[in-house]
Amino acid sequence: MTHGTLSLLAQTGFPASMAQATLAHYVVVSLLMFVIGLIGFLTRRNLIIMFLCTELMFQAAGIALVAFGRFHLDYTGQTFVIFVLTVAAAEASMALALIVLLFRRKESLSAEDWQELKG
Amino acid sequence: MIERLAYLWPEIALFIATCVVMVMGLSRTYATRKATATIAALGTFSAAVLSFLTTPDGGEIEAVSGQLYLASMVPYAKTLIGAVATLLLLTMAGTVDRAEEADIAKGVRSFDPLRSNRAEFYAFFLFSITGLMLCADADDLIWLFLALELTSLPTYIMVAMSTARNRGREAGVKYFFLGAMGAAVFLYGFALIYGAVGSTNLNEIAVAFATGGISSLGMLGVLLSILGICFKIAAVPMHFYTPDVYEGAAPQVSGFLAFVPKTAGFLSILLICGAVGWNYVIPPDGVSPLATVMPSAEGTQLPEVLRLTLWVIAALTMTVGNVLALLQTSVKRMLAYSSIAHSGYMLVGVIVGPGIAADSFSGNGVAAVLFYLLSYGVMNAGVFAVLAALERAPGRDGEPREIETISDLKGLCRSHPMLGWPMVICCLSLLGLPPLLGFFGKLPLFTAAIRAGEIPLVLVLGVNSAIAACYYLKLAFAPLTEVADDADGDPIVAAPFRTRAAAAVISAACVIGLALGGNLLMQGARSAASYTEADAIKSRVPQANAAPVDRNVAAH
Amino acid sequence: MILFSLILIPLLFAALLALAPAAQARSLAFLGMLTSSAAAVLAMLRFDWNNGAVFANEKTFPWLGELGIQLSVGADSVSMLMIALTALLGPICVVASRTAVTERHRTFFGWLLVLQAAMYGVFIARDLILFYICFEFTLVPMFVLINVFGSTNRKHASVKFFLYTFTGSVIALAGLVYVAKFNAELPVSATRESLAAMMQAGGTPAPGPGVWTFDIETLGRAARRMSSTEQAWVLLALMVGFAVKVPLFPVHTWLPLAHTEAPTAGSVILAGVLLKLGTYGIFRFAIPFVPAAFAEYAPLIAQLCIVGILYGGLICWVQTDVKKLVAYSSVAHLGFCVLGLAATNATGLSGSILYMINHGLSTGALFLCIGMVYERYHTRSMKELGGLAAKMPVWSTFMIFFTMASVGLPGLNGFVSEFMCLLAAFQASSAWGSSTTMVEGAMDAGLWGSAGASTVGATHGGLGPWYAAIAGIGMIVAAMYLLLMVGRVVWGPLVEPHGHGGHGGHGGHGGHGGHGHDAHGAAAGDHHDDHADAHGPLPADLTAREIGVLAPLAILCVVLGVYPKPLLATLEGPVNQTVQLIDSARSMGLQLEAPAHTTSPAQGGAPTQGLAQ
Amino acid sequence: MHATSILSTWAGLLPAQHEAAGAAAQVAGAVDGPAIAALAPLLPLLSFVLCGLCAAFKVRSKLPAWITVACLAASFAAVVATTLDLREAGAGSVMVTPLFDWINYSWGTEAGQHFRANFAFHIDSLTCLWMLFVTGLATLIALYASEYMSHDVGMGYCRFFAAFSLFVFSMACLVMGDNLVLLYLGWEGVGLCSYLLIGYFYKKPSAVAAAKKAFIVNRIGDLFLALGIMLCWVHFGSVEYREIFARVGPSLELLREGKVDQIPGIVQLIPLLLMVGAFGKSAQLPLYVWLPDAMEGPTPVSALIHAATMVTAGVYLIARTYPLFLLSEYALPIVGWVGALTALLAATIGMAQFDIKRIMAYSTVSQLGYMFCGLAVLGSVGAAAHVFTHAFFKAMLFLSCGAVMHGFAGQLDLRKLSGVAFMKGWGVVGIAMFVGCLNLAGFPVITAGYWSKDMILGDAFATPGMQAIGWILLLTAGLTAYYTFRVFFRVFVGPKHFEPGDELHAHDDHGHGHDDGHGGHGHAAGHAPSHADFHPHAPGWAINLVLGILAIAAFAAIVPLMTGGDNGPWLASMVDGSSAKYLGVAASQAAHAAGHGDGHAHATFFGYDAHKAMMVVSGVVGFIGILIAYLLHYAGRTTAARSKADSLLPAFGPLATAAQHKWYVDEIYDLLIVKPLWVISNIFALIDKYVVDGLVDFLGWAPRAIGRSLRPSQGGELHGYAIGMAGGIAVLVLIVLLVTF
Repeated sequence: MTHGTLSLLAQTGFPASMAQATLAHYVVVSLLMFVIGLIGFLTRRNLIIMFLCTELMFQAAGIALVAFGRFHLDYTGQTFVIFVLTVAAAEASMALALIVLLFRRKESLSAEDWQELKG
Repeated sequence: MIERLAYLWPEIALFIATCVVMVMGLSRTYATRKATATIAALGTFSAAVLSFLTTPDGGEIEAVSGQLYLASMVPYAKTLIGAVATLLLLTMAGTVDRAEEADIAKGVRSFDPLRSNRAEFYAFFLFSITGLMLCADADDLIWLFLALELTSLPTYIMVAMSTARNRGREAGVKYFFLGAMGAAVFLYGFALIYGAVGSTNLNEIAVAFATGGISSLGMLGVLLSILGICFKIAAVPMHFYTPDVYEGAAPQVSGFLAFVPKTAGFLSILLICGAVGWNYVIPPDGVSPLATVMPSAEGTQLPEVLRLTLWVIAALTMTVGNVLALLQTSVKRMLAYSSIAHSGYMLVGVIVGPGIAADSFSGNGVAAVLFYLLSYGVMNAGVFAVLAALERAPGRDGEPREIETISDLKGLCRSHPMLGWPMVICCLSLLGLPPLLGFFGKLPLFTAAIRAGEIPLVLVLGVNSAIAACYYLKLAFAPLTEVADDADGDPIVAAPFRTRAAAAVISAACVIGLALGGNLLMQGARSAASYTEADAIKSRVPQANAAPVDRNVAAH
Repeated sequence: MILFSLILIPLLFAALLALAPAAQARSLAFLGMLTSSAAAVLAMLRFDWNNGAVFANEKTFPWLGELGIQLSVGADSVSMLMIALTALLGPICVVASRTAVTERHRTFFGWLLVLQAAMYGVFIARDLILFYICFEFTLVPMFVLINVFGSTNRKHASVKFFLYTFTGSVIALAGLVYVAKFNAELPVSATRESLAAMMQAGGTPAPGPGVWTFDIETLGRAARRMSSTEQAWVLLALMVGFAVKVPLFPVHTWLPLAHTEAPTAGSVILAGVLLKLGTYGIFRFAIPFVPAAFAEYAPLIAQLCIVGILYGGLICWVQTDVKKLVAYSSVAHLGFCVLGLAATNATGLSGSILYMINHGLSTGALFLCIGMVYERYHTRSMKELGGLAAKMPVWSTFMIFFTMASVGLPGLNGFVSEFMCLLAAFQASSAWGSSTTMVEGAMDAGLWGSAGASTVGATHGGLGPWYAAIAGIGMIVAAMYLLLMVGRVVWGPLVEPHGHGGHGGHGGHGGHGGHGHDAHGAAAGDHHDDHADAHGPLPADLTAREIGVLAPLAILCVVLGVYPKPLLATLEGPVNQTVQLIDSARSMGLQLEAPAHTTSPAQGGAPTQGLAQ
Repeated sequence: MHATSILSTWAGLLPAQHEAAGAAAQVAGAVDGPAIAALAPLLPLLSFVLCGLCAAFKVRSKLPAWITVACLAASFAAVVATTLDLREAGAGSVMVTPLFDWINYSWGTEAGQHFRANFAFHIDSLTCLWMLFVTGLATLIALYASEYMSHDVGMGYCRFFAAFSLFVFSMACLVMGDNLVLLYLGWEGVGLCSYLLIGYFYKKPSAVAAAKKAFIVNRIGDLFLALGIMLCWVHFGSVEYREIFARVGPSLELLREGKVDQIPGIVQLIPLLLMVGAFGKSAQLPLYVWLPDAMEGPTPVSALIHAATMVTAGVYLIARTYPLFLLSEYALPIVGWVGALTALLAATIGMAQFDIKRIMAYSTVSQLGYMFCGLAVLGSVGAAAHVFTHAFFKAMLFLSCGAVMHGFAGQLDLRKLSGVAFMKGWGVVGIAMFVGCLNLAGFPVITAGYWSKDMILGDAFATPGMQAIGWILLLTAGLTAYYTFRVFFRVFVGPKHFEPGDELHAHDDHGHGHDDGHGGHGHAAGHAPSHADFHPHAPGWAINLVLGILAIAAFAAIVPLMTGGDNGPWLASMVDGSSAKYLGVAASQAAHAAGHGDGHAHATFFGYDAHKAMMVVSGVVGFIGILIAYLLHYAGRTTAARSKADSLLPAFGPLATAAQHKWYVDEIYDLLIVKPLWVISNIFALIDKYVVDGLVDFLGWAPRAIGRSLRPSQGGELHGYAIGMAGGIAVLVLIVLLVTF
């Protein structure tokens, strides 16, 4: 890790000792979740799994929001999370509908089957 | 709060229309089902009128508006959204259920409410427009997030259902999944901004940035938000989906996509950049641009790191869009790439911001963006309306196909003058040829950027205009100078929807008319773009939480 | 209003023409051209030719005040002369296209009218954006004319023409906008303190320093206060745009292509007027806006001109396509024209403006002549055509006449301007005044006598005798290629393309005219079937209509060659004014180094008074 | 060094200061000339217009010829009237007849800020002298042409006379113009007419090529003339003669005081530039190559334009701007050497040619060289005299050749004609030819040509440093006599024989050029079978009349040369009364005086007075030339084709062949100038196509190439897009993080 990144973390309250779970821990977890979701999205070909990965990214943001809300002693973050969950649910319904539609056409859940449009 | 509600009348009107449309779509009577389009049009039109009528005067704006620094932008943006939406709606006629309705009319099959999509389609349209208007209204990151999602989610479905072919499905899936990823990115950015400031209220964020400076975390949040929203405006690096989606969707839906999410994206970017503020100076040598950036009274630009990022994005977006458009033979794909390029042009206005001459139209980048959104909406609607208004006569498979390549447009001015000429005019306007609207859209970007000293960017813009001329020229003159070669395929005929042609003609008329009499609109854009610096709104905003560094509080 | 009508009348007729039946297109177009030309004549009658520098018939309407754009027109004598040229060539092109255009009449004549309107617009605009609009909009009609009515390679040619010039002008626009920006940042002058009182009808402030405007007058004043670096950059931007249009070497390659492929009327307008938009732009903007920079970089521009003159000329020499030859000759000729401008003295500017007109007449007429042959033989190759004098004596007479005008034969129009441009380059050297070292390097200065020789005829400038001498070689080259063309096409044994042969020999005396019809009759079946019915076969030699097209140009060539005095007299005003701008800019080179806008109005005003006059 | 010495010598010859100043003042204070002077150029112009109308209305009679003859005669009358007016005004007076403003504009009120080159006519004695023989000869030759061109009535007849009239108009502008720009107008105008008339038989490729060559070569000279005019303007602030002469005073003063090196370099450069223009128009080295080819034109044209008038324009120019030439150290010596070398070179070529018209052409070049030498050796009177006499006898020679050509169907080869003078009806031609040859050869005492040539030779030997030129000229005089009489002895006397030329058929259709169907012409005496019906048609009354007049005039030219009023001989007084005077007078007077021992200023011919010596020497040289010609080409010649000279040819080896091929000058020019230029042009065309335009195409191609390279990124795969987006975000964020921290 570069010095720069460390100072960034220090700014966010990254502790000297790891004894307590500080804001930084939550943020790091959320970041990791986001990245895991992203990597999953990029590597998996199954449309349902890919969608779940995007949910993972959404929820990563949710964790960050809750953590920041707690940090700021403010409820806005948590409120935001409620809305994010709602939207995620709406998206999930749409995703499933879309996936069903696609499955009917090609009897496959692979994203690779859909690359007619290009150039 | 009740006066805020008054301010939301357009959205309310749209929402009512949506509900009515959804219900009427279930009617067994053909006439009632058919009326959904009219109701939808009434909805958008009345939204536009209401936006215009509810435009508050100077001081009143602050009373009713949520966010305070670009308060005047809201009514202008909503009016233009309503107007262009009405125009777009004209092109939507008959998009879905055409075959089914025909079958029902012939008595081949009976009406099945579970299978009918027509009303849903209009409803989604209206939802999306509602979301778009709400974007303009946003004064909170949560609101902004919800509005953006409300804008986008219906469009995913519209793309997928706009045609019955596999391409539409493919476009839908690409659009949806990549859109979800983009949404996750800007959502994470919002979270980081919240983390840095402790508030999701845009006003409070603006004040916090203005008083405490922008921390690295905040800057990262802003960057991620903007990058995520770049998906909506189809800017590099979030542009990849654009050509495929535009090509896969029906032309009228592509036209819709080129305006609605893009406008939502630009309004959001303007709001976020407005919160950051255009009052920073270039940091002196040796000082990291990302270290806590403080605004200053002399400052006239975005924080350097943000400016540079946007600069690069703008330049890349224009260039990538244009060079790829050069290679296309498919009209929609070409227009998709050109839509990318146009986003790049508009980003120039964002970079400039209100500029040093904020009170003049020629120097205000925000005003330029707002005016360009309007001009782009009109020209773009015209071009896609022409595409929507044409189809190949049903061939062996008995199904009309949409036209695809540029050569399908050859000789259009002779075969369908009412479609050919709008195509020519709108394309020349998109090219930026004076004295059409597109030129007067681009000129303020030019002048504002030059007044802000962004000369290199102007040169990039100029060179890109020239590159763009290459392919627009093909598109503009294929109908005019070429002769149709009837050799291949089924003949090209006008689609049986008068409103689509009407939309094309209206767009072309606007392209000329607004160029001749656009002064009022420019005036409107100028006053809409008046930017209040955060210092001035401080008194009206409860002090936001200070930077988190000061308060080393544990999460538990 | 009379000037506005110049734009409106052709547009109105174009609209009428779009609605009228195709059969009426030609006559409507002719009527439209005549009406607009009549309006131009009326404007000319109302113009005070004795005060050429005064912009007459000025009229301003508010337009896009938010962007500082007004509908503002006016014309000084330079503009009026260019308008006259346009008004002359417009109807001629319609008449000349009578038989050449066989289909899509409405497209052809409609766009021709639109083109006419745009060209008028360029010359009368007093607002930068109005100028730019018209400047750019000429591209569309010309594009259509080439693209639809051109010859085989027309698509490529038209696209190249459009993109090339469009790109150039976009960069020029950046330069012009920079000037507007500079003006807007100037302190509002004392007399304009009460801006509110100066509000115009449109609710925008009157043009002036500190106000965002595209008013040419205002911007010119402001631009001259820019620092020399700024001026240089603005000059570069403007020259990129205008040089492409002119076209100067090395940005000329669109021209031969466009000319070769364009229909006759297109070539005539292109050579006659459109190229002049570039030189007019230089005269109207590049010089008065940034005189100091122009004076500084004039040698460079002149060098490009000279390269163009020689290089273009020599390329002409090896062409086999007659039209391409004349097209390249335009590169060479316009090189002389810009050389005159680069001389930055009265002789040069007057000569250059005369050159614009003269080139329009003679080269336009040459294109007409070539078009007439093309209509008959459907080829322009010198390998397939020869000795047409035997068959087309009248045509040959005109051809030789216009060739001579183009060569610059004294007594015809080309000479006066060419001589003036060369003389201007010759005398425009600041070295004249100081010493006798006109042959610096070449010969020992001491050999040529003492210093302080009187050089009363010299002017300031960065060129000098070498420029004139080398450019003058272009006169020889011009004779080489134009006479080569005449020698092949007009003179020599009769050569006709396949399908026209068999009628080459005319026995007996005075049989020139007689056999033409037969020859044509044989050919009509092969080549003219598309329009033979509509117009009847063309006779071997020119018809009365064609003579009527060429005769006015020929007469003007003689008149302007013998009596250019009225033109020179009326040009004195604007030219001398421009020269004063350059000279005072030159003499104040040092003050210009300081950025003007950092000085207070009081300080800034004093040294720039002369510039801003 | 050598030139400087000459110049200082000249400085000593300068007239006294008051004289120079007085002359300048006199010139400056010009009076308004008579209006009738304007008729001299305008009448030919009228004739041009009328002939043009005749062409337009397809007149098929000799009307254009009569119009032309009438107008030119009237023009001649106008010139005579003007001359009389001038005479009344007194010797040395200058009159200006303004017509209208031409190039006239100003940009200030100071000197040199008003450019003025008007249509105004400068009338002094030099003008009148020139105009007299120009219009006079033109009238006569037009009369001649009316018959000569009768083949073409209804075809090119109008065209011919239109161009002919235009030529006279242009020549009048050249001679009478009151400024250098108007002179330039005439200068190029005569070039144009020359072009049109050389190319008169436009279906003959050789004629077209010759016309083009003439115009282009002349243009080279014209460029220098134009530059000279510009330099004149820059230095003097005027292009009008009287202004220039008024302002040349200070420099003349310097010259007179011997401060040669203080004369500004610019002034010295002016004549060098003007001179090249003169070389072009007067067919001097290195620009003489066009004149022999110009013989492709109809013979009257050759006579008028390419022998008598146009080609003397260079001499006129130098004479007109003589004061400027005097100021330059180098100008006159260069003129002299160029003239001398041209004279010699052309004479050597002329000796070896077989085409009689071409021989005359080279002789013209040679004689023009004489005239230039005359100017160079300060004998402007001599030069003018030679121009004057040469105009008559050379025109006559050409017309005689033309009559032969006309009568023998274009036959000009001296090997195919013999004894023409003794054929029926050819007497006048023979006599005219004889008179002309005598003049050209410089037959002593009785011929005008002898006297004028003698003046030049005398001046050459009398002028210090110029003896070498004198020797060359003397040699040339001998050669001239030889080749002149070579023509006479072969063609006009001796056994009668002829072979008609190929124009027998070509007359009717020039388009076919040479008619190959008839094969070669028979060699035996008599006629080839196909020509059995050919009878040479002897010249008619017009040709004979003109030749007769000219024959008389050629002798009569002695009169103005030798007699006159108080101011010396008439011709000398005409020259002296003009700008050609200043030093010319002084020099010739001084040269005459020099015989009495002023060794500083005057050279002598082996101790004898140069002029007197030359009378004898040149006469002897001329005799020798004629004698050799007699021996080689007449004595004992029995056939047309061969003479004794042919047997001598091998003795000269390659020299003879080289001379026959005109010393390969055309070929050398072609190789050194035309070919390389052609190659360069082709290279330029390629550069233009592939480099300049290629660069543009590259700029157009580059975006496409970038697009093509970016295209794989749009592969259509969802994951590809996702990676692109995520990667893009990651790269941007990482760059921001890493670079800026």
